Amino acid sequence: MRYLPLTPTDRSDMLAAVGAKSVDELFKDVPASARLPGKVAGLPDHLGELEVERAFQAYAAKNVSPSTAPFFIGAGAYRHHVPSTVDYMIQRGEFLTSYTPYQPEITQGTLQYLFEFQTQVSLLTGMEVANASMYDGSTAASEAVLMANRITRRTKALLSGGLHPHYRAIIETTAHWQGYSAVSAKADAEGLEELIAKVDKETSCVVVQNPSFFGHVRDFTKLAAACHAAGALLIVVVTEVVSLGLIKPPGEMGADIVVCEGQSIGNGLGFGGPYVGLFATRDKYVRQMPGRLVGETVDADGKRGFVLTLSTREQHIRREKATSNICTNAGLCALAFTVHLTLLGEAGFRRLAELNHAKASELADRVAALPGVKLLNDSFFNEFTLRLPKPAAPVVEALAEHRILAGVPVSRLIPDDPSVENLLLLAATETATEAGLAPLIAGLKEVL
Amino acid sequence: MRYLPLTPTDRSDMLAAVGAKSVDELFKDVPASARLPGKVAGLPDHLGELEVERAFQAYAAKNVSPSTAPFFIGAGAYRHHVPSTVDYMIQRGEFLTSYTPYQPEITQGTLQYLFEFQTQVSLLTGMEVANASMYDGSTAASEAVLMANRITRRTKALLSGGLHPHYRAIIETTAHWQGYSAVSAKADAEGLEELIAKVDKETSCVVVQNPSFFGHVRDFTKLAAACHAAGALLIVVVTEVVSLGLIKPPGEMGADIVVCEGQSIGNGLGFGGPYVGLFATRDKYVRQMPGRLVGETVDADGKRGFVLTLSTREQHIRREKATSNICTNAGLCALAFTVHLTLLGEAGFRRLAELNHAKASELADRVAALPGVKLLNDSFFNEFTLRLPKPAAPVVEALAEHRILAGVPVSRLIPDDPSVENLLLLAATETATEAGLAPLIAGLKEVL
Amino acid sequence: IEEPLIFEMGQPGRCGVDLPEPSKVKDRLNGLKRAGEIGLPGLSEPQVVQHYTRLSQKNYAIDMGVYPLGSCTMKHNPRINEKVARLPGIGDLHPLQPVSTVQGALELIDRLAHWLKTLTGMPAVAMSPAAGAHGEMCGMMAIAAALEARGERAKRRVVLAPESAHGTNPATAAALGFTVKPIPANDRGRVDLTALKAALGPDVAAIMLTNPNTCGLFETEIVEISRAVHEAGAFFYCDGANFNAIVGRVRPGDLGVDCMHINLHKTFSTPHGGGGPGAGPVVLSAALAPYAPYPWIVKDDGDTWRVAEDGAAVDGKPLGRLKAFHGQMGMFTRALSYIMSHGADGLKQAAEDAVLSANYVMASLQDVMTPAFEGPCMHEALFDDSFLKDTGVSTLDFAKAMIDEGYHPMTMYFPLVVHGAMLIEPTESQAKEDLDLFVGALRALAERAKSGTAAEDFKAAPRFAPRRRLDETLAARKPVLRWRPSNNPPEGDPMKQAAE
Amino acid sequence: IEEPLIFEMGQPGRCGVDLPEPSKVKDRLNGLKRAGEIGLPGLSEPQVVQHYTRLSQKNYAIDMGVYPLGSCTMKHNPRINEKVARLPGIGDLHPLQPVSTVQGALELIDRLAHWLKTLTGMPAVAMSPAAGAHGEMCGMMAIAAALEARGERAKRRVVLAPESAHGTNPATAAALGFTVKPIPANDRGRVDLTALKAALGPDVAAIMLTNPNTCGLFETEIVEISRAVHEAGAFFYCDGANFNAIVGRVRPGDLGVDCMHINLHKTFSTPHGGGGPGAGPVVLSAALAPYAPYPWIVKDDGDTWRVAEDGAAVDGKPLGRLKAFHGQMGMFTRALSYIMSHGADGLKQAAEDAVLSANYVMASLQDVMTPAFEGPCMHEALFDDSFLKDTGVSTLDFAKAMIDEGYHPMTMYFPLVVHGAMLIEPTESQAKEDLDLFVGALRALAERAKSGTAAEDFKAAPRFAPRRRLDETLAARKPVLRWRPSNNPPEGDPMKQAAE
Repeated sequence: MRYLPLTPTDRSDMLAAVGAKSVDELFKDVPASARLPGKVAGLPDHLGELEVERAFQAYAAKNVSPSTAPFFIGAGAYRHHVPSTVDYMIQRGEFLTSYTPYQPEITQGTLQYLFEFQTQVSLLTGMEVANASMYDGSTAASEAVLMANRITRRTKALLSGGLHPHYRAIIETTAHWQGYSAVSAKADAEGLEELIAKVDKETSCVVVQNPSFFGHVRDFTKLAAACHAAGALLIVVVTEVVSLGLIKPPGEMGADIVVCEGQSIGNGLGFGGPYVGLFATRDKYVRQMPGRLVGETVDADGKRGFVLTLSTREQHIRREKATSNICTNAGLCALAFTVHLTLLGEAGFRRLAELNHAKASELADRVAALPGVKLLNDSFFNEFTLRLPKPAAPVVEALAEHRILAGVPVSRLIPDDPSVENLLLLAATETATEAGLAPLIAGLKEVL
Repeated sequence: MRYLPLTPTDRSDMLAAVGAKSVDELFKDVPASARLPGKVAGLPDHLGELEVERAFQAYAAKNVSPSTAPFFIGAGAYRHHVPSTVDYMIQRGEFLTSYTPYQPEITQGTLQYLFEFQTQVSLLTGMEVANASMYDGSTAASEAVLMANRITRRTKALLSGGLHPHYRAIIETTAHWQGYSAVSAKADAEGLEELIAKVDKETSCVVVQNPSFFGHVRDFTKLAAACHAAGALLIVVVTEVVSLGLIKPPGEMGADIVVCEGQSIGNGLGFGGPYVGLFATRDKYVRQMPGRLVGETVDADGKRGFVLTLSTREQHIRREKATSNICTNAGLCALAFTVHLTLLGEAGFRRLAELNHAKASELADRVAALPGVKLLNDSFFNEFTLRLPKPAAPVVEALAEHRILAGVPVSRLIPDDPSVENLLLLAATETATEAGLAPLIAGLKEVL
Repeated sequence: IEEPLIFEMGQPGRCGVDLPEPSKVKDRLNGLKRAGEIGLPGLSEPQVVQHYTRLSQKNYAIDMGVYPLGSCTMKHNPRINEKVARLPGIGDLHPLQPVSTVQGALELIDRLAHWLKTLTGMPAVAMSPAAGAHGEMCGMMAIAAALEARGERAKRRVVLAPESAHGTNPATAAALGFTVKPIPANDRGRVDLTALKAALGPDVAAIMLTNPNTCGLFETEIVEISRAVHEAGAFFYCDGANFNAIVGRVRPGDLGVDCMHINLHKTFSTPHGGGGPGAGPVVLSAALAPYAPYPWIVKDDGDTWRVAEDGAAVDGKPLGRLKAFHGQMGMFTRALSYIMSHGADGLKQAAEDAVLSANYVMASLQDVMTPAFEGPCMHEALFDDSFLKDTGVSTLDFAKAMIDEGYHPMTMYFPLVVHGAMLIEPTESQAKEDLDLFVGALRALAERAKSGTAAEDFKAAPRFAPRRRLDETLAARKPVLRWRPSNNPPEGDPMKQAAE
Repeated sequence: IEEPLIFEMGQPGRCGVDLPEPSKVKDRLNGLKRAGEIGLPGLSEPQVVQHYTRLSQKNYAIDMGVYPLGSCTMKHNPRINEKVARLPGIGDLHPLQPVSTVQGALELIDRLAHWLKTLTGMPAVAMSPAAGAHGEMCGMMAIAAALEARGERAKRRVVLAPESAHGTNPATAAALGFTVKPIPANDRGRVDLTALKAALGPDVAAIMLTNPNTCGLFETEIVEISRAVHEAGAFFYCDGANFNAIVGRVRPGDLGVDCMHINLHKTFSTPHGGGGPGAGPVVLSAALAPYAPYPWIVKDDGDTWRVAEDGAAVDGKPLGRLKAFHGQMGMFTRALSYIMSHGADGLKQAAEDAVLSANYVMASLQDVMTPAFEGPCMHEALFDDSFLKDTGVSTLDFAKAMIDEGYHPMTMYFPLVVHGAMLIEPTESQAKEDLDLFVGALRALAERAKSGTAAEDFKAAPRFAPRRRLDETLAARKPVLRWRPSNNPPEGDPMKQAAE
């Protein structure tokens, strides 16, 4: 066994030191009825690295890699080019195989990049303070509602029809089992929803998304004002963080909590995870914020250093009184995010956003020109919604047979609403090329 | 430009500090006739990483990757499975981006692994001492002849017909331009060559290969004795270093210099390079050995440490009196070699050799059973020679059209000898599978 | 040289990427174009590489040596796992690609699910939870769902948990509206069965128990406990944080567990990554299986897989959705690679080696330090601080002194039930020689502490680390949670000097 | 903790790989099965990872900061180059695959060749040399071949080389049987044109010249030199080690160069890797092109490439073969990636930034250190040790003191023609802020040295490195070039302590 350094001789020497005759003696506290006579039945024995690698290559071969096909899928996860430096850095053993920085003297590397990450997230979102990351955008959105409930001491969340259906489902699930209320508006494919009238004195928060699930870019300044007038908070979700390079940030619209899926920066698609949730808020709410926080301080010699701080919010100190049961963050994904964003910098991040918008604009113009296809968006960033002349799901399946990955049928995420049956979400990032666009257009022409 | 940290402001500040009006002033020593007015003409401007990556993916797509095809090619470069740890380690910046360890206090990492490498090479070859690596096996063989010439003060090298044709050509080329003599025996496809009678008082060295280019495993004990009796040296070349896990090492046969291509351990095929040359000899010849050497010593506190040593042999000290003009070694490839061999250890290295021999034996039995095909080898390690009923080159090309990589026609390396026209070299390593073997056999049946 | 923040390194005109000029388009941003600077610093690629390389060198890591952090399981992280997770066709798949184009990915998830179910002896597993705590939430929601189905949710409001439980246990239960009632431990470090039985009643929803427990001990009366819990109509939630001690040797299903989350980063070696990402699949008993959250990966006839993404599509009553998409695929890939590399034989051997190593450390130190409980322990050796009594050296001081010996400290002050606790988990990944060096260093420290003359030295530790002890009180009292241009860099800041 | 050797860590029964059981076969080894132990140590994978990680941490590297090693060109090594070199279909190709299955690889080599030819303004390039010195051998062989074709090889036995030349130059010439005649430098650090002309005669085969030269200066009279050399019937070999200073701005072909090797690791940033591998393609003038060694990558009509592997297959008189297969493909890939990333514009800018940085360093230090020659310099700033006169501090001491400031020393005692030379090459990869810190550190050291009271301190440096100064005399006097079981590990060896 390549991973196990103990030799048979070591084992017998160690057993002798312990004073046990066999390793079974060390398991004597296990009730006899639960002691397995040998290995767990029905499972194979160990494999060499060559065999393991082959097995995974076989899994991979049964999938269609986006790098081998025209690709226009978004809907909450986006394909971007990640510079090779990013992956190289996160694979350094000192980052990869280190634990949560509970011993700050020997984890300043992790602590400093998280402090830098928090600052970057604050700047992107236009907020005052951000935590050291959450599991992903979807779970972070749910945590944001819980936080709003704690702050407002109310229990009714209002969910926009432009919110990603998975995010909505998670908030609803949590609401159901944790005993609060989540009222969801109906799917807002046209981007015309108005929520102000629905905000009342029971409302703890309104949750909106920008750009919306359907791609619309909205101004929530008035909604924020209405929320604040009613004593409620505005939570803004961003599932495509690159949009913040071009679009007015939620902080400038008056958001109280901003939650983003950070995958687009630094993190590959990875079939849905692990991703990285960004979570930002106002200074005044920081003690109600879930997740880890890194703060600046000094060491015994007066040198600048960083530590985990305000952990009196957290479960390992507060236990049943914690702000959240969250323990893990998305450390390595946050590292990937911050390294990529550092490479981009101000100029690169803005340019990247412009490129995405330009590519999506071109895509929109070309698909909207197809007969029978209607573009639902007046505004969008890098993704938009089309109404097809027929149900979208079989269209996407038919194109998949030609190895064209042609977006997401809305019905896949909202299966119970016949009004969305013909809707197709299409995205284009900086990775889109004419070599991908042409087959898509041709394919759509053929199957529509 | 992502790689250039100087900003326009930096540049003007720095020019001011230097006292130059423009950067052109710094190039004023360039004769006016050679000053280009602008950029070099006819070349494109810089590309982003995404575009660069795409360009190389396009090159890759025009090749047939061995990972996607039945593969039985050897002839001096072998496809083995390299554990992922190896590539991970050599990519650590501290190894990858460090220079030759001329400042030993801050390069103990490199120096220690080279010292370990030297020891490993000595053990594998059964020799007393080894250097810190050469460019590759082929150039190392040429250096070995030069070394033998220096030691014996003779100038006639005798080259076996079992020596890899490229190695032979390099020695002959060097002989021609450096003014010594290299006498090559004719290609020894049957493995029956006897060189003892050709050794005389002018002979500086005899160069043999084991297993030979054609795969035969030979005992050179008597040849060594004959060489020594005549005052000549025996140089043994090994192009498949894995064979040393199963075959009596050259040191035990009486070799004076052993040269190996180390690619098989730790290093990928890489279309021919960079590889790593192993070079080992007897203690008494160490001061005539080319290349870098690492030695053990102590530091000012008496702690064990390592340094480059005996550099009075080298060009940067000895200049025109150096033992060789060699400057670079194959540092990173030597690291890959030593990490892989350390993972293997005694048990793993022997097992790997056994696996290779077993796979090749199975391949040999199956192809030898094909009608009209004759196996020329009584002995082999993981590669052998077949006589086909027709010229081998078109057979290999025909199988390539079916994406089967079916060995090397000997005529590709020995184009001027009609007697080898029907010969095919086939190799099988631990990476061979039934899924590759079956199409080979079927394909051979079809085209023969 | 001190490492500046990226914000102190940036200059306008620098960029670490080269992107093509976008084609000119009329923007369709609804008039909401971002105005003004974001404030991100501009760095070139070489600076970025150097910055993060130097930062990394301020970290301790498994790759550097013994990392005996009890309860965290810092075992070797094989690189093949990283490699396969990055294969094209695995690492680059979009979660919403047509299902026909991701059959291999779904098969992979199903294969891991099969291993997890078989190793635990449980009939079902919910794959989507993102981490251990998330898995706890999932499991407790499943219990709530089962109670709701029985019409007992309103009645059963109490969750029992040992005093020594991980903080997540009460936090999770409380978030779901349960009242947490602590169960005391007996003097052998196990749950007091009598106290437990007394606490069980018609108001109890579940017990949350870690086994092996946080003291590193196997709950000897676990079968009796689960029987009593079930007889009282409650469920048995097992915190799987310590599954690594018994994986391949004991199936939790055989102990009567109803659900258990599995921290893939602890038991199956997905990298800790400085605090994440994790993954926390939850195995479920037959009683809880119908309530597993969607998505469900379902194998149809003919070797095709589909994703059931809502309740209507599955044969059950899913409790809802806990995470976007299908869970932490990247961690599944790594864990499955680890599992296949070990196999049934290797997993068992690894658990045995981990337990043996912990017992060896305990045996080697018991004459100079004070084990909290009698052995054998499982994968962790727990000491209290009585050996430091009257020395002026605290558990914290002792831990910090280990840093100067070249080691990461053990877990300290956890579990809370042991005074000045030191929880040492050597794992199966360390050679005996390295354990001997480690033991030697701890023995020397313990003896030095007891000499009574070294308290000052201990208080001053660490001295050979990138930083000496940090002022955590200052950090909490005046939180500085981000860089701002107005932040005063501390004295001796290099960028300031450079500017002079 | 001291790092043991792998031979001190191994134990029988340990292995870092798992390989399947081979099927039983009768061996066909001609009775030559290896008997007895090889003596390789057995380590597990975690030990291997820890060992090499810890070793790596004893190295200084470009990724860590300023590495101002003159003549070695330690510029940033981009990671995209590593990535593309490992792509399936590039990194895993066998060199003897059927040519029809490696068209992309041949095209890649040809594309790099095109860049090298265009950037140097030369009509041909030999790609196969494995490193700079190997390229020198190739170039000088080509010159010998051309002379042989002219019937002048026996007559022209002299090679001229400046005193300041790299040691490889005379070593190469001597190996080919040439007599090396040194040419003195003038007081401006350039070749003395009068002396050169005097030395030129019918016995001269070639001049070997580095330009920019090893003093970091451009040879102002280079055109006159090449004219004089050619008029004398000799060839002009240019050592391309310093091509990085002028790439994109000056084409050596325009200077009359006949051949020049290009160190891909210097100019085009393939990683130095602790001393290799390198690659040393040689560009050739029309007069030398026919003699290029095979293999030749030849483009046929219709966009297909073939490999001409012997003289018969090409339209020339190849001098023979210098390396198995096709050269250092892995380095070609990396270099081409670097070149495409920079483009014609970026390469020029990089050379300008390198030259500007060197001049900036020289200007910033000239009042406290002593430049060897008047500027402007090219990519290197050369100082002599006269500023250390009577301080008791040598160039070596000064260099070692830099280590304690966190820097790799500059190149010392080279070129030999400058007393106590210190050759600083900042490259284009360092930010101005970092150069300022570096300059500040050197200024402080120079001032401390001149204070006259610090010689002891300098002699004791380095103190904060993994090792203090090493006894090189002992190493050479009693060479210990490998580990043997009988080696006495030095005092304080950890493995010994562990065994006790």
